[in-house]
Amino acid sequence: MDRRDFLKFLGISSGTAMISSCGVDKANEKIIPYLIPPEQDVYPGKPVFYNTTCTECPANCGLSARVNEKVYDEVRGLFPTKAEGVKGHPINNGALCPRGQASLFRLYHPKRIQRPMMRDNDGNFRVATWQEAYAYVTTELQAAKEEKKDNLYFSGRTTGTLAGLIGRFCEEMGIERLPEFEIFSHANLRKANEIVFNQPEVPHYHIKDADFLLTIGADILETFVSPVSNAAQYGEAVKNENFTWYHLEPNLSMTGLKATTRLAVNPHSEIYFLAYLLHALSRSDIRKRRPSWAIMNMVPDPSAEEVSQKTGISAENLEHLVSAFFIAKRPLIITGGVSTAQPGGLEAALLTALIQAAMGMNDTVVDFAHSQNYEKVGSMLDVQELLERLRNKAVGVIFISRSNPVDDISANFNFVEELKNARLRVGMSDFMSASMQECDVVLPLSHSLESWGDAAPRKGIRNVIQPAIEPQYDTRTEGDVLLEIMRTASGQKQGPDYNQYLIEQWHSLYGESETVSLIENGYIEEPVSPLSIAVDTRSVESYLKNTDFSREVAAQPVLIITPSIRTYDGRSKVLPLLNEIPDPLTTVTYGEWVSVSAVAAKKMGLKDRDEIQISVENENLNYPVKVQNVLPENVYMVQRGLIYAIKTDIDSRSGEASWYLDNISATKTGAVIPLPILSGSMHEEGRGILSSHESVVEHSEHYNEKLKEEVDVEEERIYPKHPHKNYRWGMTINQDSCINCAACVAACYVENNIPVVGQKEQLQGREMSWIRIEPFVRDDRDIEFTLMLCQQCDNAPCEPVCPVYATYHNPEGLNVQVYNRCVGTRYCSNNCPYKVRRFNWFDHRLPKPWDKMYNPALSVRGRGIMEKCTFCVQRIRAAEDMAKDEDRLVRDGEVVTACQETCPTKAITFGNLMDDSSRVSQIARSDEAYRVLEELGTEPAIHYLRKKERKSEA
Amino acid sequence: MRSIDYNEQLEHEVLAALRKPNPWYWVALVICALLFGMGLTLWIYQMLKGMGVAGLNNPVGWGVYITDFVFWVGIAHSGTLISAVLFLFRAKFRNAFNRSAEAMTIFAVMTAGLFPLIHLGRSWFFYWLFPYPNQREIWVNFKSPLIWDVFSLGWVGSLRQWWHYNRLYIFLAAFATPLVISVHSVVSWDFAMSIIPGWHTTIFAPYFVAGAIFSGTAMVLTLVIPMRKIFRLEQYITLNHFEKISQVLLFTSLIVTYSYIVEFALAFYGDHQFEAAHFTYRLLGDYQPFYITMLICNSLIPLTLFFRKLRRSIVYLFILSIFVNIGMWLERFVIIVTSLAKDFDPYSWGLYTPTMVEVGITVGSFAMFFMFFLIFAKVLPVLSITELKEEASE
Amino acid sequence: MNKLQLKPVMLGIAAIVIGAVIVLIQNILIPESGGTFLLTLTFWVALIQGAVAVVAAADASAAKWITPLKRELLSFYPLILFIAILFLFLGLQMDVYPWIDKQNKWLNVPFFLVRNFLAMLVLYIVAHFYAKATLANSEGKGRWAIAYLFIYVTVQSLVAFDWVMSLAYPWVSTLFGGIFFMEAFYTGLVIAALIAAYYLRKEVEDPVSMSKVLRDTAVFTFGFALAWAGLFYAQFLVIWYGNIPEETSYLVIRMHHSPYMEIFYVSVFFLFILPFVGLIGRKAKISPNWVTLVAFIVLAGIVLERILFILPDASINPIAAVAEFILMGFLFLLFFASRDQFIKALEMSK
Amino acid sequence: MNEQLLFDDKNKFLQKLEELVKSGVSPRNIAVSTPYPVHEVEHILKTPPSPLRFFTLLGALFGLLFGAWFTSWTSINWPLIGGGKPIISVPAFVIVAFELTVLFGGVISFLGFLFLTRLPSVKSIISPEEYGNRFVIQIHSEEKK
Repeated sequence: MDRRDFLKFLGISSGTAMISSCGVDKANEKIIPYLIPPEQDVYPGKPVFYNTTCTECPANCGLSARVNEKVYDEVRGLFPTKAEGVKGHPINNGALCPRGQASLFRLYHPKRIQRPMMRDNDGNFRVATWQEAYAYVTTELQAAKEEKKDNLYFSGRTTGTLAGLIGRFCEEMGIERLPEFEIFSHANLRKANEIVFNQPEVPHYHIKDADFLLTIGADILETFVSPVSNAAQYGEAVKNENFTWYHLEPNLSMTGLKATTRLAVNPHSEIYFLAYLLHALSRSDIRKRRPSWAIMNMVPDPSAEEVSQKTGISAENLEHLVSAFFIAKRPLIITGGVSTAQPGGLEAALLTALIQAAMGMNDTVVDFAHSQNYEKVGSMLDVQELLERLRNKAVGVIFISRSNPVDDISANFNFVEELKNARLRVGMSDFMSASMQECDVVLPLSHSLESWGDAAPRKGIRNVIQPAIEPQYDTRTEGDVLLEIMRTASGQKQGPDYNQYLIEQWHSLYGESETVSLIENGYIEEPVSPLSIAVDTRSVESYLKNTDFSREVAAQPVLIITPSIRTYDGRSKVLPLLNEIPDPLTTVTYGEWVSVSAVAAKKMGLKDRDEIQISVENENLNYPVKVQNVLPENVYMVQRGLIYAIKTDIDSRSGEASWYLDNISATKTGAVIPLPILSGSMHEEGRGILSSHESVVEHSEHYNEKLKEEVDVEEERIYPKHPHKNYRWGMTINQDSCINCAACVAACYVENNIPVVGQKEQLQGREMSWIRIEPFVRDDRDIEFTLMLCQQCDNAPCEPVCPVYATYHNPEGLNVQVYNRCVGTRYCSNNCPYKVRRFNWFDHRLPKPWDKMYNPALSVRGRGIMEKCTFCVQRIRAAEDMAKDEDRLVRDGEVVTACQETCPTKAITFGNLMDDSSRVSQIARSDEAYRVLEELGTEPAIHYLRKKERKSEA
Repeated sequence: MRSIDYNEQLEHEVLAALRKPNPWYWVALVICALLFGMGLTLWIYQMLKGMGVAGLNNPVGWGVYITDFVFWVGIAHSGTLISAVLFLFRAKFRNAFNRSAEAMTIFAVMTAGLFPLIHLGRSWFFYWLFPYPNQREIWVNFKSPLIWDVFSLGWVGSLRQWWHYNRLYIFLAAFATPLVISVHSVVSWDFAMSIIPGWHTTIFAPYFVAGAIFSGTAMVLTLVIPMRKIFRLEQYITLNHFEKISQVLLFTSLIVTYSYIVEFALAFYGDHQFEAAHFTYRLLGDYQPFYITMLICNSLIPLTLFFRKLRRSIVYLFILSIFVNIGMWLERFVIIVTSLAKDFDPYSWGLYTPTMVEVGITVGSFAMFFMFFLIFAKVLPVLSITELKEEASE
Repeated sequence: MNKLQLKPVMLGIAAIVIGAVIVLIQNILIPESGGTFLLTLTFWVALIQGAVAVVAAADASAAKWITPLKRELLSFYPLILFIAILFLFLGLQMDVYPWIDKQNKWLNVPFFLVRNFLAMLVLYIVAHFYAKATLANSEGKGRWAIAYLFIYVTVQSLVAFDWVMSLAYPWVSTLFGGIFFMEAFYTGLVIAALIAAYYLRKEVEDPVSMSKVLRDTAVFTFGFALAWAGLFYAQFLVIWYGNIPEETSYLVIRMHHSPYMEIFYVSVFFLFILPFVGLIGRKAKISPNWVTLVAFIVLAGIVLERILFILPDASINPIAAVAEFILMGFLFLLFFASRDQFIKALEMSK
Repeated sequence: MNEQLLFDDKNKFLQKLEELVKSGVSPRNIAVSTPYPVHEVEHILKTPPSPLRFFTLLGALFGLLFGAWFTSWTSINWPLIGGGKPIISVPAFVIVAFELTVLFGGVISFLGFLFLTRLPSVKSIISPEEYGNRFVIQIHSEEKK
């Protein structure tokens, strides 16, 4: 529809009318919801934002979708072109993780299921109509009942209204609702909390309030429960001068590398340390509430020597740690991830809970009142039970919704085979996942950006899910599907659709006005009743009675299947962007690999990309190697989601799936497998890039005094200094708070239409990222990261060499690239010491319909053109135009670059260096400030803040 | 009377070369033409697909194409020098090589001129490199070494055909000498103007000029020796001529070697970690074989020319000239690629391997060069008759 | 001038005396200003080695134009040894070098002195045999000429990189060596021109061939003025364009700050513009007086340039500098004047 | 009537030429044609230095000035900062100016040459053929006393 109609339509639109109209009702398919009267809001070409919820992982961050009006396929329409975090959202406060940034690639994914599918007589999928599907399913449900078989509802974690609806659905249809399935179910954690506090919950950790953080295995900055929230809080916490963070882990994680002190522990040995800590605690006088003697007596009391011998933590480090823990005012201890997903995981979690109780953390930093909504989530025990029932042919119709058990459940349970025993398998999903392949009826679900709904990630928070684009295919929301099936079953023609159902719910919960604000803000905070958390001594004792702590440390070497910041548990693997972006730690992009410690690699004579065979019992797995410094010698790492083929056990008590393969053997096969590893070298060789390097320190000091005492640069330099007009755009990157999560990288890709080139090109060394994370090994004990992007040099070596002025220094200090003028000599890139320029070796267009998400604010570069970061010049221009209209200069903080906007820890500051009062220029003047390769005299506009030196080394 | 006979005989024989048609000649010509065609096809393919069909990548933005460019420019200038410089120095042996050298120059310039276009990401906009008046008043960036190229290279070939007007010679020669030096200095500055270790060094200008004469002289030998045989010009292109030219070869080889030593040694002179790291890489790194070969071809083998015997052995000179051609091509390759492969930021290091497209286009360029030269050999007297008369009469 | 003729022995003694005086001045009167000594050394080392190099180059390229001046130019070759020995006394003033307190494998006092002294010693020996060969016009002169040029280039490069460039350690310019041996040759030519002009005015030798020589030397001087400009520019442009502070600092102080700035411009004027413009005309090249004038200006230019190289990094004592210059100049003339004496001796010696 | 002398040997030709000049025939009335340039002729006939040099000088100067002006003008015309270099970067422009100096120097001297020798003209092109490889002296007799 053309713009006039569009605006006319907006004129008559109003909140609730909108909502009802944006569902199945085909008449107003094109309707886009507005809540505020649109006339004031919508200007042609100016994007609008809808606050909704990110459904890429269970954390359910607030997601604000930027919708641009643009012409696609000769049709003017509104398309979500960028995902941002919802400002001030209690979980992610404006930030997103790389997965959230990439979620648009799911919305527009060409492989999405576009219409209902059913098996034909030969068992192949055929397109079906919804009515057909509904009728079939209802009859099958009926038939199954008659066969005395149980109909089951198996879904991923579900919260909010939908959870309720599913309940109602199951009741009415006589379906048994199974515990929800998440492979990262935190079963041990919840089990332990149940034993200790009668709270089978994943609590909410107030990291930002802690002055001492002790994390054991929990990769809080990557995937643990609610990573963005954790990261955001970490960003707050590090502002506190004496914030200390110890991280214990058997493997190597980016989280660990961010900790003040990272201590490697032998696999499965965490409990010794925790027991030691607990006793040390109860002996000392700082504890708030000592656990009962009975408990203390049942917990083994290892000596410091024993502990350091078992765990491999040196006695002195142990000493440091414990004393630091004790002097802390608000300590916080979190155990999770690799340390709970192991045979001794339950004990570890339990001891942790006891320590938390003893230190009185439950009143402050460990918050059960706002615990994450995991109560409906089951564990592998439930899966086992399900398998049992399938085996006994006791299952009729089984609904599999929003989950991919076939891939997630370790192969040794052969879920696939057992699933065949059900009478009918009804799948609900947006993708033809392995699980959907096993179903008879596949009902396509709308993406969360196409549908209405809500979510309650943790107690006290309700997120709205609202459409930013009308459904692109013949898909439904799960809510609508359930309602329809119920209606079909009950034979009634008309009934409320899910939207109306939602509104009723919301109205009954919050009332009219609150509902509107819920939709406007994207979330609402509900009051929660405070809980008094106390140790249930009896249950703890009864548990401890039949527990054997004398668990042996894992037989090494071990293989650890870690979650991945790029794919979570594997569900985001389908998003090409997340394959294109390197894994920050290894810089590997496409493909599967196993990380082998440098030491082991040396012994086996392994180089990157050499293939090794990992054998355990009679299982063999072959993968290319990525040599990983700092990783303990006998630990091998693979990432879940990249690799499914690994068979792991479960904890029979809690149902936690183990992440370990103990006692493996690794041998070099001699083959070499092409694996795109983007880092040319992990060793910085003191080149003045790492903040820890002396020359950097030196230079930064020189630079700072230059700034402070206004040393006359003319005296030193051969060129006269050139003037800037009003603005000298600059950036600071705080390496202390930067967690290298690569969210900025993903954001940059989406904002700037950066091509996704794929594996073949990357193997050639032709990645296109404008901003990248560079890991560098620092004296083999630590890995430091640097964020590298165009430094917008004042004396940029790339500029003068361009024969056609395609790149030059604009009056605002930007090193701009004129795409239309570029002839592609590539001299600029050759001459860039930071190598941040990217050349289009081919025409890289996103295949349809991915190209719907192109940002209309800037062009898509064709072949033979050099491109690069320009500090999101389109955003700068927008701000400047607005300022111009209001006849003023751009205010500090008015321009927000894509990388800055999405940064969970707010490590990036952007602004005008010419304005001394701006935050960026103040930070740039701080003593930590330094610039990369200062000695080249390129006068970069990006200032890095030196990482604070670590107090003690592991 | 002697002089008359000589002159007539001279004319007769030299011009005879123009008439004799020889089957092998045609075979050679056809092969060259075909290969040349292949090169063009590949170029078109590259334009349609994108630069990516070449092996270039992120750190290594320049490779074989620029190598070829510098190589051919080098050869072009030797021609100019042989006719101009030697004229200024009244070096009579020049005459024997003059025509071939001049022809070579024209063809080499034509070939060289193609590569800056071939290596452009958007060849079809090549004309943006020229400062033509346009209504948007966008001019070129005269600060860019690549533009200096345009200016210095644009017309080098054009003066040639005038040069047999002997009276003008002195003037043109007087211009040609600084011209050649300046042009090749400019080519060297395509690299030296950058700040990349291995490129950014002050000695580059004289170093490249010497290199140009070196490789060009070698190419002259490569061409003249067979030609002398085929057209039976032994009487006019004598061993003395060859001895002289091979002395030039030796001399320039020594200058080039001096530059190798200096640039390498000074990398370790101060505490310049980037320079030091780079030259260590050049010597021990991934491209070591090329570097070593280059040293052998350009520095070691030519030393044998200290022996008069070898200076006067046509066969030996021919083989040597081939080695030098290879060596000088490799020199440019090593300078360009190793410097880019590992520069300041270790994260962005990467290697470069040429693709068949690049190889094909390079072969095509050689084919083009030889094709034109073959045609020349049939169409024009290969020796400058007037000049030989002049020489003989003294 | 003929009164000055001395026997080789006397020459030797004169040399020793003068050398001793210079060393005394340096180490007793102005021990702190090593720059002065360095100035003297760097200037005369160019003059003397360059003069011989000109002849050698002509021989190596089988050119005949210089023949009439062979004896004259070769008469300075013993001074190569003199400079070599004099250089050893720089060892007493090594503190002019900034690297003195952080010496490395290449830059350390003993090696510094040894390698330079040895190089010059070898150069002297070769020069000796070359002089013999070429005066006797024997077969081997060409080979000796080439040998001389080889070592000459090495020595001048060392002068550039060791004596002068390391004053600004760790500043580095790979072209520095080239500039130096080119300038030395330039100086040699100018000397040749001076001598030719001198003869023409005195009408000693036959004027026809002399005027030819004068014209050729003038032409070459003209050419080298261009070459000098070229090399200077090649070095300047690269550093200016690269704009790496560590490199530019060297130029900035010499080109943007008084008094070096003035010295710089004057020396460019003396070494390039004046000889270029001055010798472009046909008549100019054959007028003895004019050529003499230009030649002296070029020499002055070289001196100024050496000062420019040294002064910002090491102090120069003007009085001492002048004194040393006069002494060396005198010695220089002595050798020139008494050339017949020891060239005869040379031809005797078997 | 024009007197015409043909020689096969260069030296004879030169001798005769010298005699003629000595005998007072003004060089203006003598025209020589040789199969290749004989530099001695210039000495004997005392031909003044060719005015070509002035063309060369002119061309060179023009090239220099044009180069300097053009580079500067285009840069000021749309001033763009590149790498912090001054808008008018003399060191960089010198190169272009130099190249243009050489270019115009060369071209103008060639044009000058054509102008002076009245080339290309049919006569001058065919004349060598008339005498083959012989040396020719022509004396315009009507000027002769």
